[in-house]
Amino acid sequence: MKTTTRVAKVSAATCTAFTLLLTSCIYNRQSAIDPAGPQSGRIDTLWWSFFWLLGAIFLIVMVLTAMTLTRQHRGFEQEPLEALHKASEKTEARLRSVITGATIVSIVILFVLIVASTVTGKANSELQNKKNPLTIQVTGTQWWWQIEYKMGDPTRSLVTANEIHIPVGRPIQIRGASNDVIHSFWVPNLNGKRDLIPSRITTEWLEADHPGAYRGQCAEFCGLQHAHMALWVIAEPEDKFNAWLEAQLQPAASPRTPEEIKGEQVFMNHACIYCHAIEGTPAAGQSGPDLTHFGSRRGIAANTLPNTMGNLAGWILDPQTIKPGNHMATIEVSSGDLQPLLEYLESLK
Amino acid sequence: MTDVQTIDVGHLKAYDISNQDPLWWGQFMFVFIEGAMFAILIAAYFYTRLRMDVWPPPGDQFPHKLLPTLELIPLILSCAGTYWASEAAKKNSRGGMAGGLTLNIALAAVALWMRIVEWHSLNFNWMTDIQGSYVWAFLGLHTFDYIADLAFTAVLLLLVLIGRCGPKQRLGVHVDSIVWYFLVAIWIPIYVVIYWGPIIVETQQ
Amino acid sequence: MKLTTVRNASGLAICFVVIACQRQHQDIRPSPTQLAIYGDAAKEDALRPGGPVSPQPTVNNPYNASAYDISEGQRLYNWYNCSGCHANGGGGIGPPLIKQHWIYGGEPANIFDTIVKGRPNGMPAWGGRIPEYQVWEIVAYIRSMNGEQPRSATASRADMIQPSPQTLVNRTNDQTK
Amino acid sequence: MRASQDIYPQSVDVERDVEQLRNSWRHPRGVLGWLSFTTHQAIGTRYIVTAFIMLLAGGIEALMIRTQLMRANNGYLGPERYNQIFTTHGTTMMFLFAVPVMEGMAIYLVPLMCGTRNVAFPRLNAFGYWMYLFGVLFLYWGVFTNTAPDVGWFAYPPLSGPQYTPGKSTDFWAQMITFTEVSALCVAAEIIATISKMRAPGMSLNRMPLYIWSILIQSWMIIFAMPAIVLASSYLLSDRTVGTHFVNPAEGGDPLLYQHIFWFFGHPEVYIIFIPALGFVSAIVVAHARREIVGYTAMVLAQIANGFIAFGLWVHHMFATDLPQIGEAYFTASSMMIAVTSGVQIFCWIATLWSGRPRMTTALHFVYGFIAIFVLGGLTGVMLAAVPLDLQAHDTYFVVAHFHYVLIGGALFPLFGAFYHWHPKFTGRLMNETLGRANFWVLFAGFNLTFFPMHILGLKGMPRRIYTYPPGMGWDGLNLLATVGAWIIAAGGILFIVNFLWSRKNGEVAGNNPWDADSLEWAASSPPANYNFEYLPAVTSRYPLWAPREQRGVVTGLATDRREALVTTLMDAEPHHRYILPGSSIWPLISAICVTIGFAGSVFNGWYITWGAIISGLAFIGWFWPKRPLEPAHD
Repeated sequence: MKTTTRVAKVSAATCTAFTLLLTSCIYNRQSAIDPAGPQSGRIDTLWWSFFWLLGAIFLIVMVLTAMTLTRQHRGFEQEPLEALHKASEKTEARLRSVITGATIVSIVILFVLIVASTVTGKANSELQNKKNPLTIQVTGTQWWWQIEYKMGDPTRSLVTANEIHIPVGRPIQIRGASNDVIHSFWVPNLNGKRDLIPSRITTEWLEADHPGAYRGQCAEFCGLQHAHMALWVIAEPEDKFNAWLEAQLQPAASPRTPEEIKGEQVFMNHACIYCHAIEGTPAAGQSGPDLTHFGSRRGIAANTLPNTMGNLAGWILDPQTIKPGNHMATIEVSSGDLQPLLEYLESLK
Repeated sequence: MTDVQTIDVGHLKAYDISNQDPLWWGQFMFVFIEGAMFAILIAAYFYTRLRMDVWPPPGDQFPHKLLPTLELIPLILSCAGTYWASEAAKKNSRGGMAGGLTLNIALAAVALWMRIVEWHSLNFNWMTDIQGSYVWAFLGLHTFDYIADLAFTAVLLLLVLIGRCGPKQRLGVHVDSIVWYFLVAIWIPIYVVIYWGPIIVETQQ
Repeated sequence: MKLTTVRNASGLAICFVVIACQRQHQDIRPSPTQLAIYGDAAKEDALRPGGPVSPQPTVNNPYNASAYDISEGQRLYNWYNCSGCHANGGGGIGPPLIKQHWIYGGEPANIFDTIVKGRPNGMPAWGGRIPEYQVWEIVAYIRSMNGEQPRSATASRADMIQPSPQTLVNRTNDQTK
Repeated sequence: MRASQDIYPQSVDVERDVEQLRNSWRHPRGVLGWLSFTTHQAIGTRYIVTAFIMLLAGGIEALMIRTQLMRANNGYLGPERYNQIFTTHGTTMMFLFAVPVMEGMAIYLVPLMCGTRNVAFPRLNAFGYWMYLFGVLFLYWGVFTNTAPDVGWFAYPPLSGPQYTPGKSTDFWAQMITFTEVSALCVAAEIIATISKMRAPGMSLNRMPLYIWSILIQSWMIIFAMPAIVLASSYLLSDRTVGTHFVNPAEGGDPLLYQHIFWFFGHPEVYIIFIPALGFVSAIVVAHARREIVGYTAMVLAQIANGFIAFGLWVHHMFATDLPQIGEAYFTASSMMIAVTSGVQIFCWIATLWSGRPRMTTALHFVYGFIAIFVLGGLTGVMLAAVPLDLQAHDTYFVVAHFHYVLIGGALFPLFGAFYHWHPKFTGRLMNETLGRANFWVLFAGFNLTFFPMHILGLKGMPRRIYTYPPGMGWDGLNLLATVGAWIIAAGGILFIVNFLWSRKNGEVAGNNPWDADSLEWAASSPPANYNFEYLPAVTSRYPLWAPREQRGVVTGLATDRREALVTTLMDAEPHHRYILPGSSIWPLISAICVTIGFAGSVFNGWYITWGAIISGLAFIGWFWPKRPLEPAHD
């Protein structure tokens, strides 16, 4: 059995490395200056205006500072000792008026910047007045994201994890909550961050204006695995989103092959069920991510690894090496049980 | 010959029992520090209260108000003793200092005794709920300072009584008075917050 | 004199060092089969409800006095819904866990056995379902409810939505007074 | 240095007075004697040396962090160790290096620049140092026993609370704060008293050197900011040890309240660190540009305004917590306002350099480096004040870059400059200028190489405080660059140490005033005698050593057979009365040990507070117990 573990570990590690290499191209979309929505677009504009304006100020100050070096020894040497420490009244007065002028200019510039920033902030908050919003509750948990789609109809509410699908062009209200410590929801391509604070509900509005997959990551230090708490926001056209939603609202797919049937039994007979829920089966644990449509998700362990069977094997057998300190129990799965379990889980599309 | 100007200070006093002494400034800083701390704590109390729907939290009795109110009398009167002692310190009157300090300590001890008796009637402690935490933080911090200053005053009284009381000790009596005035003065808003606060800002479901 | 001071000081320092190490140790990568003792942890313990408990072969909880594991135990206690029957130690459907008299023994090995094998009248057997290291963590937490763990390793209170057992105890005492 | 009779009035017996001063200010001998020093030079030096050791420790931690982040999925430090290291790095740099080193410099320089013999409360000064030292030992005791704090240097609950961080590490952290705040408050109180009441006759407020102004403002800020951290750390500690609910959301406590209180301290803390550094810059600019400062009044007013505004912008650390918009607008405005008051000072320095005759010493190199780095850091600060930009940049490497630009550029560069500037005063020898310039350029290059890429990393979405990151995020190259830069900074640090050690033996011997500087400390010998001046100076202008000879003055008539100084009035510094300073004493150390027992013990058991208070009370009584014979009132 020990050998199995080792083999699984090695294969998992190899798989991980290889897949990470292959999928590295999809990781590029986590940038504050690559906007994919009106919110982040306005922030991006604001950023570049600040950048050019303040950059120019920086250059001017640097040039002036450098010029103080080249102005040395210009005729002062001949002046008597007392005069060395003091410029003439005229120079003094001229310098004072320059300082006053520079101060006034900087006040004006800062005033403009305050206005620009307030206007941007206001424009970004306008989204909440747009019609037909979709409300998604994001609950931060050490160290993964619980996602709940709050529909008007309670029977059509949906719980998933670490992956948000949104329709393009529709305003999304993110309701932020936390189960334990403070986390921060941040998908830079769509909008700035919002802390998820226990005992409070915080809100953020966002909208995607073209389809794509945008990566986000917890941005408030939340303990050991703060680094491995990522999520994907997948923006899709309305029809594609609706299809996804309908699929997700279904209970879990029943196992079909004998392997999958055995896998389901393995799942039900292990500690898995105390933490994970699979809709339509007795598994109803609430402390871990909902696995009803696990097979359809992009990543495992809050997107620490891409969702492949090899990665999943490594994760189940030894979660503490992949993500040290996380709350997934290290359980014993015998070599005969592992493959059916993997097949079952991956069949939950 | 020298062309340097000289300022001769030989004729000046070597001690000045007044607010010109650096030691007085040092004590004044202490008052600022403590004052700032209590101010922030009071602000935090009301911040917390504004977040709660029900105040005081369910299960907490309203604190009794009779004893704490009576406690104010010896407390405020004890300032008279402090004042007497600090004026006597300026005039170098040993009897005045002894009398003033004794009065101060006696009245302060009475007030302290009343306060400790009152504690036993509180039906919550710092672990009970958030109000308990705040009330006990106020009581704990203030009483700690109070006892510390009382002990310091007692030492000063001892020094006065055994006659080891030079100008430095008299200065001590004088600057000790500002701390005492401060401790009494800061107790009044704390008293209002912890004994009347739950009533003033009460909300019941 | 100086030497004594140095000796005392270093003794004290070592003492503190040891305390600090022990409390703080985090074993975040336990192996599932780290402890191959369950099954015979309390072999001689016949199921004798209410009966006298014979002295046990001492089986030390590996997570005794470890702050990290006690808090893990607290988390698991809720995750595995022990609180569903035992509440926060005060008892409900199941017997209370904060108490003097234990039906099946209050030593770590007894509690471990109770969790692993289950007991009549509703206590399910968790053996084979949850890993042993987690059972020991839960044992450590249950012991801490009874003040059987060093105070310095025990959380003063929980950050849970429910009030902590300590708070409950205080509240009850105050009200009876 | 022997006092020469001819510069003093003939009415005084210089030989006799100097002899008596030497006797009355002599340090006691032996180990016990060494532990009871109370002169400000000794205590200041201890502060500075301890703080530089802490800089070294914090620097090593920084290198470990950078080494871990060198490449994606690096396995050099695991998450537990990494979290401990970055927390210890932040805590060390903020609490155990930056504030204490500024205090140490102030303790050394303020009495000299004010023209007096010691700080107002020499024994309190020693007590403050011992508390600081025990705070250092306390935290590092934790670090070396695997009890290092691991919740970040601002320890937000509930993560730092009893449930999510079990064990003693956070208690160690919170109690270490208590040590340093006691120390900082002691220093602040005595510095304010010294500056307010013990300035040289004639040094009215409008003649105070700008460095003295900056330290005065900093000390007042400590007085008002530190009580907030007293509360914040007590909240955390009492929640963790005795079960209070201050930050427990389940019982009505509020984790955000902790953030408010922490940042009400934490933001001023940044200014507490860098306002004295601005004072260094002013002193260096005046001395090395050989020019009176342009816009003295504007500088003073700007610094005072800085001090006030610093208390009104703490919420810009909390923009992401979904606060009401109206508050956000206010905090944006006040955060940007501080750019104006800081800008005024930059303009004044540039104007002074412009119209002066800068002598390109190492100290001035560091000032130029400071201007370049600090202006950039200030401008990114303006960006962060804008709420929408902050929501993107908050808690990313952009912020890491920003505050290292402000703190290293704004405080560490001036500090190095100040060290090169005052080293001859401290030790009597100049530091090597060639090595100094190499030191500057290596540091400057390494600094920018390390921290400039972090701006880009932040914009590319790298959050701070992650112990690793996956490959392919586009972060790898920049992180490697930053790591290389960090090692270059380390090389710069080694150059500094080499220069310091080399100069101790081989540095050029400096006279009293090697830079021909303006302020009073340069009138004392190098290194200064324990009593600083044979006769306290009297001043008639803002730049006393540049004043014509006939305008200089000295104070006579102070007793020399005991430690005596002059108290002057607050505004105009008129002589008021003489003030007897206490001598050496072991009691500060004993008291500090007793207080430490109480503080350290209470982490494990609350009763230590009571026992610690009792033994500390006894120690304080011993401290204040009058010595025989009682000092006479008049003589």
